[in-house]
Amino acid sequence: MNTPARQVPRLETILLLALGVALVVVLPLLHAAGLLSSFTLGVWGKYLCYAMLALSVDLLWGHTGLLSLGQALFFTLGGYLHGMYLMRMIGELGQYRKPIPDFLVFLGWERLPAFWEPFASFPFAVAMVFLIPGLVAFGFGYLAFRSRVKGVYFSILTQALTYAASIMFFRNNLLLGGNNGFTDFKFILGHRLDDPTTTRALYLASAVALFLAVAFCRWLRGTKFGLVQHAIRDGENRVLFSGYAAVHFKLFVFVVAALIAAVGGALYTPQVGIINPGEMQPEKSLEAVVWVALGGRGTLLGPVLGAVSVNALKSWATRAYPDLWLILLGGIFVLAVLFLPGGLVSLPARLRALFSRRPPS
Amino acid sequence: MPHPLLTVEDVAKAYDGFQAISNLNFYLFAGELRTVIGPNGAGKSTFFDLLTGRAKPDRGRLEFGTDPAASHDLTRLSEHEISRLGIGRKFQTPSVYADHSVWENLLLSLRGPRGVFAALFQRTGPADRARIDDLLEMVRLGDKRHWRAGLLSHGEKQWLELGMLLAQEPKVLLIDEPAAGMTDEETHRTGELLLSLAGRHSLIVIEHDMTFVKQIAQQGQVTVLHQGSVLCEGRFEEVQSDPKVREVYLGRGKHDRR
Amino acid sequence: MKAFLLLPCLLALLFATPGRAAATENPRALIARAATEAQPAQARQLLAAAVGRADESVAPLLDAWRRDALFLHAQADGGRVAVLLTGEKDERGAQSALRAADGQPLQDEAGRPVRLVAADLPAAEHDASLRRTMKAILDLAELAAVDPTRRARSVRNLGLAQDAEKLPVLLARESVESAPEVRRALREAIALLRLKDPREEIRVAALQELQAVSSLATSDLLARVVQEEAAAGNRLALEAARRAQQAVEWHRTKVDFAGTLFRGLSLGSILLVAALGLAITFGLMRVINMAHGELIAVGAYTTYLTQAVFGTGMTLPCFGLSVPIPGLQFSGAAREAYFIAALPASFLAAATVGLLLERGIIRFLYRRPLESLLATWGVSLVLQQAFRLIFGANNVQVSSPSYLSGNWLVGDVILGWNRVFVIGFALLIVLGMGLVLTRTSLGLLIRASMQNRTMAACLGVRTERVNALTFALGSGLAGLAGAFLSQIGNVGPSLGQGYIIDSFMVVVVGGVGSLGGTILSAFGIGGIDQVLQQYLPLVAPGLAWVPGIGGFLQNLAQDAAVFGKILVLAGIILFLQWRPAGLFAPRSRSLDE
Amino acid sequence: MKLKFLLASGAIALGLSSSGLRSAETVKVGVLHSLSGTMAISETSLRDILLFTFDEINARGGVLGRKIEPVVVDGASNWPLFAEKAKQLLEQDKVAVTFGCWTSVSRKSVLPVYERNNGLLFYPVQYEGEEESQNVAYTAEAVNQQATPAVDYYLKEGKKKFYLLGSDYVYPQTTNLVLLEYLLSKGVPLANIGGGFRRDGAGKIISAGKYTPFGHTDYQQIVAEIKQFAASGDACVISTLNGDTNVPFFKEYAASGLTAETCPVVSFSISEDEFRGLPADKLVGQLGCWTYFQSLNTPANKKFVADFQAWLKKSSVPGLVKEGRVTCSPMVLSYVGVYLWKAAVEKAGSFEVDKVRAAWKSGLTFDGPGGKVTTQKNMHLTKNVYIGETRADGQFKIVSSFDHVYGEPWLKGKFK
Repeated sequence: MNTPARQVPRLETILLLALGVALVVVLPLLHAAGLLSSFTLGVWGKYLCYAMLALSVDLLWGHTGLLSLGQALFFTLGGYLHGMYLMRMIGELGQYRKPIPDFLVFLGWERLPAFWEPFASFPFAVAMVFLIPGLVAFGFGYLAFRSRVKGVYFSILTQALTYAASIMFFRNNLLLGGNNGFTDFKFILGHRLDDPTTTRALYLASAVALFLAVAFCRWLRGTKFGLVQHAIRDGENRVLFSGYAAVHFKLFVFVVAALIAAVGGALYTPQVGIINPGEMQPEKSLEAVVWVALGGRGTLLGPVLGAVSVNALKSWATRAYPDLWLILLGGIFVLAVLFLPGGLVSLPARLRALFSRRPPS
Repeated sequence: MPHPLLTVEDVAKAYDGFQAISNLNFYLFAGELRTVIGPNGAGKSTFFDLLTGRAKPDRGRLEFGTDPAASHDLTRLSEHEISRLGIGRKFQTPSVYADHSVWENLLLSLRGPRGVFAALFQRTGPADRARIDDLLEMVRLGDKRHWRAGLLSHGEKQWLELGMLLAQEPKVLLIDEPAAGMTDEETHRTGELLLSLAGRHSLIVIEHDMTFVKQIAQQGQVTVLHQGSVLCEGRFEEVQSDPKVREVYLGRGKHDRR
Repeated sequence: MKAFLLLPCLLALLFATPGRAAATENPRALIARAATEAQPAQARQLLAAAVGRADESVAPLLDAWRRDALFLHAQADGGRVAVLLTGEKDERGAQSALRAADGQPLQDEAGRPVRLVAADLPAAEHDASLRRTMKAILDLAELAAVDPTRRARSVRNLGLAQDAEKLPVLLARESVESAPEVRRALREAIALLRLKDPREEIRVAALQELQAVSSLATSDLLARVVQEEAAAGNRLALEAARRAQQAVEWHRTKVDFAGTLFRGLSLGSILLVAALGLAITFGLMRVINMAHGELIAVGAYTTYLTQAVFGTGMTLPCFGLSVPIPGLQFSGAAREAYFIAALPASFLAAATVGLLLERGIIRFLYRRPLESLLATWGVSLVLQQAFRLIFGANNVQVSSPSYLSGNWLVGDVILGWNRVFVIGFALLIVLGMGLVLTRTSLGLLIRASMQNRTMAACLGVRTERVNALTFALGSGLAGLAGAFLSQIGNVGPSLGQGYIIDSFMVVVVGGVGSLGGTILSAFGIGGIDQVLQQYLPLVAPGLAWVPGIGGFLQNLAQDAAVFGKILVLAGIILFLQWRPAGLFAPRSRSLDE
Repeated sequence: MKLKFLLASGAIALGLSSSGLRSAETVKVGVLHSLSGTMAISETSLRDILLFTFDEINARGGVLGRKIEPVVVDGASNWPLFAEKAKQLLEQDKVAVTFGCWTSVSRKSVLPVYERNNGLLFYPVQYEGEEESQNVAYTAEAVNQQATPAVDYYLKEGKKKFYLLGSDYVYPQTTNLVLLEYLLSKGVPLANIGGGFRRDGAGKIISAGKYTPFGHTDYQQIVAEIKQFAASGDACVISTLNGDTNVPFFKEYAASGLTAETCPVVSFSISEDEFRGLPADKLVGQLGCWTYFQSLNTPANKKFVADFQAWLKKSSVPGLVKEGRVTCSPMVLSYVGVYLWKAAVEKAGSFEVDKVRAAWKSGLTFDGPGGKVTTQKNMHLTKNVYIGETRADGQFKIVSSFDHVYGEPWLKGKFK
């Protein structure tokens, strides 16, 4: 056992693979066979996008000790940039039957503003989904990490960032649809969005993207980078004296996390059919942090589990107990933080410990 | 006379009005083992902070390198850059990666490229493993290599941190109270280790324990810091008999206790 | 339009000063008759007849009419009579009725006083044009008011109406007026009326007068005069008008500047009041309490409850149970004193909630500050929904007592009493906090425990208790903030959300753990915000040069409230670049701080 | 163990797909409003009035002999969740019709879902127009049923200066652009329109008015500006501030000494329901403009109000607030919507959306609490418009009315 890499529990790897197979293969097959409705598959697609957001939060918070309260910003940016492509694909089927998006017609534009032009190209939009959130993360991260803003300060700063951005995006004059954002999408890559096949393809894309993101995080954890990352989480100053430029490592992780979130957002937009500034309001990022906390921070399965279970609970409770569901949700958070600091993933070990009366390993 | 490896000239540093270091002049030559003593608040830790980039001096010159034409201005470099130059530091309270295993602590400290991409793609080769095994043996933690470092005893952590320092293969080792929390036997062994490093490396050791100082200062010089500047410098015996030193430091009775 | 109505009344007014009343019908009686009139046109005519003849005594009558408190009582003969209801309500809710026409008690055939129930009676109708006529009556009646401020206001209104017919009235008034502020208003009004004069030299003189007075109200008129005189080619008058205009604009600049200072101060105070509690819980105790906003809301809701208890009571929809809250049935000044009682009540209520929060949750999380953030966020969700279930999803109505709802006008700068009060209040609690922390043994214990819990515990301090008390203190301050914010903003389930980010910003910029920093940063942020709101639109045209996004920035700067907020946030991010730990950072030499 | 958790959470989510038993005697009707989150403040009342209406109709035998079975879901003020819930209502519960949404963005978010599934949504809240979907029945006030009548009233009152103030989102921006065109067409010079303008590169005005962010709490500067604007005494304010921001605005307004006499404010987002949280005594005389007021003195309205109050007393809906309830325009438009849908279904003899829509377009009328309404071919409603002045008790006193105003969603560029 001379392996230098961090010990990744074998059970977790098996579970991850099983989960991957279930999500990437089984669900789409069930749908193709008509055993699963498009609605359900679509909802699961949404959950998986949220899971990517949760994963990006965990990569920062669970693994690097950077509690970002602004991850939803990158998620939403990804959603917006892909949304711009989808808006262009509406063509002349909007309310005004004009070749430019409705809100632009309304604001008195007759021609498309220049920055909208290239978004008719899918590859360009995809490139932007990576580029813009990446650049924003790089710029902000550079400033923040360089001046050693850390801990709570970093959290509150990221919150300020996403808050400022949401105010900005609420404005009509940004030419990005104001508070209504983008909606009424019709086509993606020439396929109708309401087609069950498209639903399945989008779901599949989300599942695969999530699987790849998890696999990437899993790989990262096995490298020396993963060691440094955890070292930064546990004692950043010590890392400096070992000769590692913590700024660079943090910046890299921050940008990568932003990209994962952005891809999640980009896949989210066509599946829910709307993207608007409400998605980048500070509480959305907080929610994502809570998913991670509930699922189990610092693990790979935790964020996925947390995102899916909280959102499934939300889907169910908003219908079953509309009055009480916030109390339910809030109560669960409090209890989880108090009594289950390891999150849901630590529950089996805890239970086992409880029954065998041995301390958990 | 050779050019010193570390040149500290006319350095001052104040914290919120408290003058931690004032008019400090200090030279360290290659291969030297220098012991620094001084009462609490004499500015010993601040001195290390300045050398490692953790604090920036208000004024003065801090230079590293024996070639004056190619020496490095330490005041312009940040902690990790100074570390990469080959100035390693061991902290007063043992500072290890508590959540990592002993093995991983050493792996992280091994001399080698420190960049982001190196960390991503660099594999641990057999040479690295052998080096870590050697270090483990040296610090006597071979059988605890898979332990979480946080679970080690205080003394073991001190050893591990020494091991990590050595893994970096620095040119200069700054060692802050290595013997704290160790048994007499361990302290003695530490002293021997430090003596064996002298020559190949340059060392500055801060220490309170006079027995230990006496052990490691056999050949080298002792510097006494007082109120942020050098009170006197010389061989252990000279310093011990210096009336100024007796007055400010030894007079406090610390000498008598041991 | 009103001129022809006024003509016959003008001379009457000149002699209508007390003691020389001479008219066919008492104005009160005219008004009372108008109130009973079903046809709006008739009513208007009757009312118009009272214009200029009324004295101060009609003001309460017209005011009651406007507030739907002038009632119509159907008499036995089928006619209707306008009545006012006064005095204590009896068990039926009836009050004694006074005839509007003469203020005498209404009697039935038997000569007994009649008591009536307000809810059973129709209120006298009024529409906008009737109200305008009422205003004209009041304006002229006000000229004879005892209070000079009211006289001045009525003079100004007459001037702005630019009704040349009223010039003699004003001139007559000027000859007897002695109060300086009214004389100033008269100068302005007379000059305004003289602008209608056909002779240029009179107009020029009037314009010079306006230049000397430089009142903001004349700004639009002057702009129009400049246009008219330019069109007519009157060089002298145009020149004078331009100069008067410049004087007004210069005055406006000064008013804007002073106003911005005051508004910055008041916004800073609000930020400070909202953030002070957080400065204790977050700054001193390092608990990231995301439920801080909800503690503010607890204070605001307590104020609401206190208001109800001092008034007529109410029924709470508490979880669908309809819980009645009895009221003390106070009225008048006693009722308005509710706010004074609400201050300690909201402090205690929020402190209690804070205490429960600390004992129930936070004490387990002192070593895990970031997790205290999550748990308290959960608490904040629970509390918000609890507010909805207890008080209903709607905002609730908290009315400001009269001593908080007026304003001083100092040289055209509005100083709202609520704002002045909040500034004073902020200073008071800062002072109080300072005294508590530095002069009391509790303060000593707090400072000791917050600096080093373990050490304090070793020295025999009961840190558990100090923690709980400190948290309760911080929460109580949040509650106090809530009582205040209820006078300025809305009181609803999501009240706290509006202040939480701002509060954190204030504390972080000030430097966690530094009360002085919090104060400085609150006023700094408040001041910068107001300066941006005031002056951004002015610099907007100057932003056009920025390549690519010039037009965008120009438009953005027009929305000063939005852009100002963004700029303040961006400014904070940059500021923390310069001082990563805030204005006053506590310095630590340990490696892992 | 971990697997079990996965399965459990999966089961929760998949469990959504099992729809309840369908009964032949009932027809499922969706209710899609926010019962939690920021919009619960307004939307909860709409849920209540809908449940009341269903009970009223069911008591009289239902629709086409079938009882209405409401499926109430919570959009939680979360727009993607609105889309999900809409999909669920249509694809799983197979509701015949949905009554719901308040904000424009929630409507925009569910619109594609209704168009794709050919569902029918009844939308009851004043909105900015510029939309005409075949799958939405807009019982809401269009801009010309609210904003332009208010301007007409002000012009009649002799107002010469207009200050435009709103929250920074689509409805106020749109309304103010329409109003700008309208005011200019009425001969009001640009200099008399306050709040500022934004122009594009060519100098064309693309936005008019003063805007504040959501949840803005500090109106000192803006009120000071209005005070200067109104110094000449012939100005008024047209406010499209939404929700919570009205409270700090009006408190500041009153504290600065501005009143309805010196400078009246007409607000398009304050109905009787919102009024419950406002300092009513400070607002006496300010204006509202809606197609219904609770104070309407007609037998139909009195009965409606009394019936609703009686229903509130005896109803056992969880979370229902029974105290101090009022009725307001969005509530009545929800109520009217249900009856119009019932009429359309009965005329069509079917619950099928296409037939119901055809029946709607044929011109149905209904005598509601706010007077007679008539359905139009463009899916909007012709209705009466009332202008009311607020009273100290939180009710409106009607000062002017316009009968049978045609609902016109496309107003941009109409008044040139």
